[in-house]
Amino acid sequence: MSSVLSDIKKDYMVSLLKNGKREDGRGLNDMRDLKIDIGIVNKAEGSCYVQIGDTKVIAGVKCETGTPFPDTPNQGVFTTNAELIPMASPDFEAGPPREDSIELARVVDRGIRESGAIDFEKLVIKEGELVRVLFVDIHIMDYNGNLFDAAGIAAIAALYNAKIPVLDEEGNKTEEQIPLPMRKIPVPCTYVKIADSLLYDPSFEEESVMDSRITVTTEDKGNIAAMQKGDVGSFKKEEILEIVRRSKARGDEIRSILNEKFSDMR
Amino acid sequence: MSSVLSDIKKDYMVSLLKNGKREDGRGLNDMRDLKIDIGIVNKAEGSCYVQIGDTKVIAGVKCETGTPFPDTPNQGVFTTNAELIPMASPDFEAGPPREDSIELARVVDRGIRESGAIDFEKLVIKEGELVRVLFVDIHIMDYNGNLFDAAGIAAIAALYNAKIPVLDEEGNKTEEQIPLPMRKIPVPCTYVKIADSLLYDPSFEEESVMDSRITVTTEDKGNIAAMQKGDVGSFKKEEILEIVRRSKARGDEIRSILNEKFSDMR
Amino acid sequence: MSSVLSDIKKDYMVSLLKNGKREDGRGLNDMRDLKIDIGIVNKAEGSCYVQIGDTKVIAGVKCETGTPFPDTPNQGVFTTNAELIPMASPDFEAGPPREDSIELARVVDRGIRESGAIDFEKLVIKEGELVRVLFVDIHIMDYNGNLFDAAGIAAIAALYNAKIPVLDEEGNKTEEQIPLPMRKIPVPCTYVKIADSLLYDPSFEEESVMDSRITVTTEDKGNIAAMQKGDVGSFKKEEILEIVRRSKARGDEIRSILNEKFSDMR
Amino acid sequence: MDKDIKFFENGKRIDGRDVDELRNINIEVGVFKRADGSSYIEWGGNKIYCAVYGPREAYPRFLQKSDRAILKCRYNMASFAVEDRKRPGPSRRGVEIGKVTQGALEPALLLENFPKCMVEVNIEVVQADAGTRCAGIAAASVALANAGIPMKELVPSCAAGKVDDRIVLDLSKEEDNYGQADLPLAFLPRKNEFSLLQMDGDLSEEQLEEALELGKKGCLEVYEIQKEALKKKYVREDDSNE
Amino acid sequence: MDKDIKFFENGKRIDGRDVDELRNINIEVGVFKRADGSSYIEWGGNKIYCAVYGPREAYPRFLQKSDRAILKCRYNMASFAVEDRKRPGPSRRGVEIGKVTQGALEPALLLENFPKCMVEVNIEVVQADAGTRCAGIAAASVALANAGIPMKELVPSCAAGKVDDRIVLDLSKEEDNYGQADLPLAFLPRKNEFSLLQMDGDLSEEQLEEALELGKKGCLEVYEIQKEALKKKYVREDDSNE
Amino acid sequence: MDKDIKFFENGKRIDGRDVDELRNINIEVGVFKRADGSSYIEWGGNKIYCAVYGPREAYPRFLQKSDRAILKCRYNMASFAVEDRKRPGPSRRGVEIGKVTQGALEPALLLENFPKCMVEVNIEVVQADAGTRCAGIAAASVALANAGIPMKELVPSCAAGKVDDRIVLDLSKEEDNYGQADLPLAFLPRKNEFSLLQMDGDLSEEQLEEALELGKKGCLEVYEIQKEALKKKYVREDDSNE
Repeated sequence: MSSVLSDIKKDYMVSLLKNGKREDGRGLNDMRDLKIDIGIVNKAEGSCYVQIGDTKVIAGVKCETGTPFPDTPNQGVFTTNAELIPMASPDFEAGPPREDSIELARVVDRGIRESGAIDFEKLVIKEGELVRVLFVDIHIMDYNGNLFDAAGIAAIAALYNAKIPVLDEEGNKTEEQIPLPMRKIPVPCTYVKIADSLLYDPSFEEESVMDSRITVTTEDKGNIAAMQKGDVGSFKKEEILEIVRRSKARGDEIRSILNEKFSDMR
Repeated sequence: MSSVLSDIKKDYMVSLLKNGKREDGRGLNDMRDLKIDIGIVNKAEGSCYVQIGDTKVIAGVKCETGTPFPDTPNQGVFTTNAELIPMASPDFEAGPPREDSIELARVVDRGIRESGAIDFEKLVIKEGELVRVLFVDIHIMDYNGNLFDAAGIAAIAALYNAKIPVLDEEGNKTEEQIPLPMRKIPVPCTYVKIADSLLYDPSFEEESVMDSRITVTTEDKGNIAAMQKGDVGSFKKEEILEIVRRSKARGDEIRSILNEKFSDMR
Repeated sequence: MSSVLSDIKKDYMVSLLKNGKREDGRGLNDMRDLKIDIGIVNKAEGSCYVQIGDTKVIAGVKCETGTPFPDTPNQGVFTTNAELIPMASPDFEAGPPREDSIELARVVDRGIRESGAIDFEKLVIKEGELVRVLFVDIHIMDYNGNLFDAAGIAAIAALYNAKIPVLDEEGNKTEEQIPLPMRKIPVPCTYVKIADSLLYDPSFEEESVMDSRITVTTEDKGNIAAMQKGDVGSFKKEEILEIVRRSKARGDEIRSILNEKFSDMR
Repeated sequence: MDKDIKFFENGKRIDGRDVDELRNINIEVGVFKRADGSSYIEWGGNKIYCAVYGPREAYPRFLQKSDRAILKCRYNMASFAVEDRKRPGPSRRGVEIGKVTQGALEPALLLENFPKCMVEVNIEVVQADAGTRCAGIAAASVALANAGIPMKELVPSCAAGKVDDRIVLDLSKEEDNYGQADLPLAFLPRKNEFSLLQMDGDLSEEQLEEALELGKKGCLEVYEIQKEALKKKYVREDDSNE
Repeated sequence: MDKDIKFFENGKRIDGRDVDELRNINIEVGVFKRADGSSYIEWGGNKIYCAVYGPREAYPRFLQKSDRAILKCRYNMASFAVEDRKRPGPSRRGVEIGKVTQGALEPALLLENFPKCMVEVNIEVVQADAGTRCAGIAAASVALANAGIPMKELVPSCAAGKVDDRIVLDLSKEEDNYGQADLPLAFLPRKNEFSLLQMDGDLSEEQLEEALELGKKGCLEVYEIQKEALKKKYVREDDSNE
Repeated sequence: MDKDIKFFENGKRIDGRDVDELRNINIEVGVFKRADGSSYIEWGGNKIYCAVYGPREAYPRFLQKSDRAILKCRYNMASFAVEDRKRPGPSRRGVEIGKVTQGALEPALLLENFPKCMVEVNIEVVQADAGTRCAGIAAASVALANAGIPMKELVPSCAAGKVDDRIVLDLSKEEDNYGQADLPLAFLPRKNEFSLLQMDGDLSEEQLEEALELGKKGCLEVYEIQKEALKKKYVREDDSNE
């Protein structure tokens, strides 16, 4: 966007924000409509479609077997990949992953990994030799802001959806299937700052004029499992703590939606 | 080429075609001079140089051993690769294979694979564990139209030329050599359409103004093993069937040339 | 540099050279200050920082185990890599190794390999199955001319500095460490020709106007282990032989500096 | 690659279809906000999204054509769309399908209206179940219409094939894997010509003729479904505008 | 990922530090000739070089911004900087660190002075020992000053963390590997805001507050070291100019 | 890397040659239609094609030089050119050979006649049998002449080497693999200077001098073969023009 247009748009948004309003009519701490469809891809071990407003993502889980990393012989392997495919935005190009998709994948990955959501020790088939290798692949289909939350929710739900084959003693697949050893539901909440206002669940328009962005991933007990200040800008300590408080509350709400869906699944 | 020049050239060609003539004096169903030199690279297991008019390609076969694909444990592995090297045209760039060379390799590959030309089961050394891995590499040396036919003929002739070492019981190479287990001679025939005329073996100039292109690969019994409509344009059903009929006749002619060369070889 | 400026600079240098002088006051056969710091990276098996004037490079050695190449089952594996990182010059770009860094790595590699500096047979753990795999990685930190000599000296010193773990019978690492089986100290000496003058240890400025460049690597007995004429230009036979003679003398001097440092190390 | 499979029982195919019967097809139009046009197709077990961007200035510039827009088609399969995980990123197969997809769609478009521009078609296979290229072309043509790209006609697409020596329409996964021939087609209904034609397997001339006829019939059915999907979209929009 | 490690003895950490104590830090300014600005930092066992180029015309051109310079940050780790050899070349981890480094430094720079230009920061980790991104940011800020890039203030950086349920400053390698949380921070002293904030592990809200406070204290100490390094450089230069 | 090989018998080498004898060399000129100049060389068991394009505008543009054309040399080996299949595509070895090939040819060319242009040399090794870089340079020089690139002189090239402590000309595959030194050379006959000089192995100063002399003699023989090939081409063309 040319900087002149961008300035005009920002001025407009700031004047709205002074009255506690957002362009699309939401309150500062409101989320757009959240839609979660679990299990939409039956070729995947687990899958989930998430829509936040007009942002649409799909996450799929595949499970293979392989060797563990030498420094963690008693843990399964977990890999998160995000594709900002050209479908989702006129600005995304095909080709090797760019820095944006790498950051997205790594932030989602850390939220799941650091919260202890997966019991990696239960993914070991033979210690030091053979473990389950989990892949979470996230496809961004329509990019209209707040990819971090959409991708993070889709990823954890796809993991909870996943069924993997029980292996016999030689490590061969049997017909029987079990869910993944999941323990927690980490939920990322993203806020942006525009002229001292903190906005939850930023739209594409809001992201294009934001001063700064932060994502806080909380887990079931309300503790923080991961944080990431993104892009430019900076935050006061008080702002960070305020965002953390809001993220805990918002995280709890989304967690109960997910929990309900997970129990429906069984 | 600028579109103005291209239009003028096309008009000229079309006016010739109305009288059943081509720029280089050939009839519509005529092939340029075909030259086939088998066994020109003695470091390769098999090789063939093919010249169609001024188009020149070389195909080489190498054979290694490796593991079969999990879903075809009782079949050898076969890979076709084509390099449109910068040598062949001022428009070819070095680097990763572009879409043109990928299409070329895949069309040649399908013609050979789908015709059953190779008895893949005879390439198994130990089922599910060790098989022969065949590589056909095609180098385009001078690009003057009709790569598909030149590459396809060179590839099948290089395979018939190939000698691979007999393996002993431990899978080690012995001095003895045997030919590959070849069963059929698929031959691709390429036609282009320019203003409702169907031209066999298009030259570079003809390809640059063509409306559409099609390659039909037939096998010894006259059945079709593979087809590919290339680039833009479209064909009527009747045109397709007419091209298939001509390709069968043309394919038989080239097959008998090849058969003669193959028997000379022995 | 624009060619006009380049011409003016070259004229100036040539006029200095007629009086046997160089821009920085050195004699034609003088080296800039040479600084060698061995063992600066304790995470590496061996390391060395080399400074020649303002040119600064760091070489590090890492050692793994792996399978030997099929054609040399009784030899360890040795790989040299050079990174002309963007840090070192405004003209170096990040990304895949460019031809300059490939040439640099290969010339350093050949000097070490061909001089017999390393007793590769002593790097075999189990013939044909398991050998030591040595990596020398060279980082160019500040590029001010004569990378070949700086990189070559850093690489050989890092190899002499390296300690690798003794392996037990199963091939597992023990606590005990031994130096690499080093036998010789190859030293590269680089000369450039500017208007018939031969200059040792070219500066960046001198390289930017040179007519031609040559690197001669000699070993302990004074024999030549590797040579490389670089970039454009050409040399008379007499010039080559003169450079070889000077390189032997210069190589001996640097070898004795290195030898002293190596004995300090023990 | 015949296996010991019984492809027909009481004249019906494994999944209960007649030889000339398509699988269930459903197309939604305008499913994305950012894209200029988009669609979603479910075709048997295939689930495929398509987004169209353009016409906009072609980039990089050396691709620009002075007399018309270029058409770029990208076909991508999600790593989780198939049984065995596919490595993310471009594959040789995907590159070729992108190329023939372009060849199938371009004859129906009026690209000469937009010199120096490009139109981009992105096809994303989220679940694959045989026939993804045909389903992708059918979806893409609808998405191009949704993007308002001027066109002579829609491009329906579907495959014919041969199993157990019989010509059938729209191969299922099992028929594709173990059958005798696959013939993916795209058809221009007004021009009465085929703009996609690939084939591998084993067909006699007569079988080819039969397969082309059957494929054409299938394409014409897909054509109705495409038109219906667009009608539903625009009628619904008209309704909501009232 | 707690191991059976005793992180504290007599109130001191494994390496003898207090909970609020930084490791030894030494910064040298102007260590390279070609670069427009440069620095070298030793921070505990970390050895990191930084070179800055610019402002110069941004390339490739489509990156240019009409109202300010762009900042490109490249973080690279030498293959021999760590125990197990790192494959040379860019890694996903390095790409992300480059990105957050840019986000940490940019708020302090007056990039609007140089439209269409770029400033490049190259961080090269020669030896790694926990906390390389913070050490790199601290060194880069000094190198930017050395290059004469106009700035509002220097950007100090350091990590806080949690081990054995206690909040500590500047994690060592062992504390990083086996501790409970890592919180790399960069702080803008005049603006009183954090420009780098990442975290992984497990922190309660109260622990976060404590860690932010402790991290801020650490950053302010690093800030003094940065200023001292620049002072030493320029005082020395002034001396030698007399 | 000496093996237990007998390199000489009755004063002759393994393949029957004298120490100062080249293998059979045959050069054909103008073998391709698309290229501006081309050649094919058989040298012992080597089979190498060369195509030259240019001068034409250098692309991408940042490569252009305002005072002369740039010379790009690409050396590629077919995957089937050697005993063990080579992976298709560029290799580190090929990149280096391309670079020294450029250095060997450029001194003989009048590139200053074509500012902002490029001349491209493509060398394709179809069968390799020791000495491919020298054979490639010799062929490329002839192809450059065939393309009408203005030049001061042709560039002949050949290797000297050391086996069994003796200096020999034009190493065979076996001599190259198990010999003591390899010295690929290119020589500018009029300027009397070497424009390619690489060496690896073990040579004393005296052996180097002997090898340079022998290599020069070999290059001068190659020079005659190059001139003969061009003469044959143009005389033949003149004949056919009558």
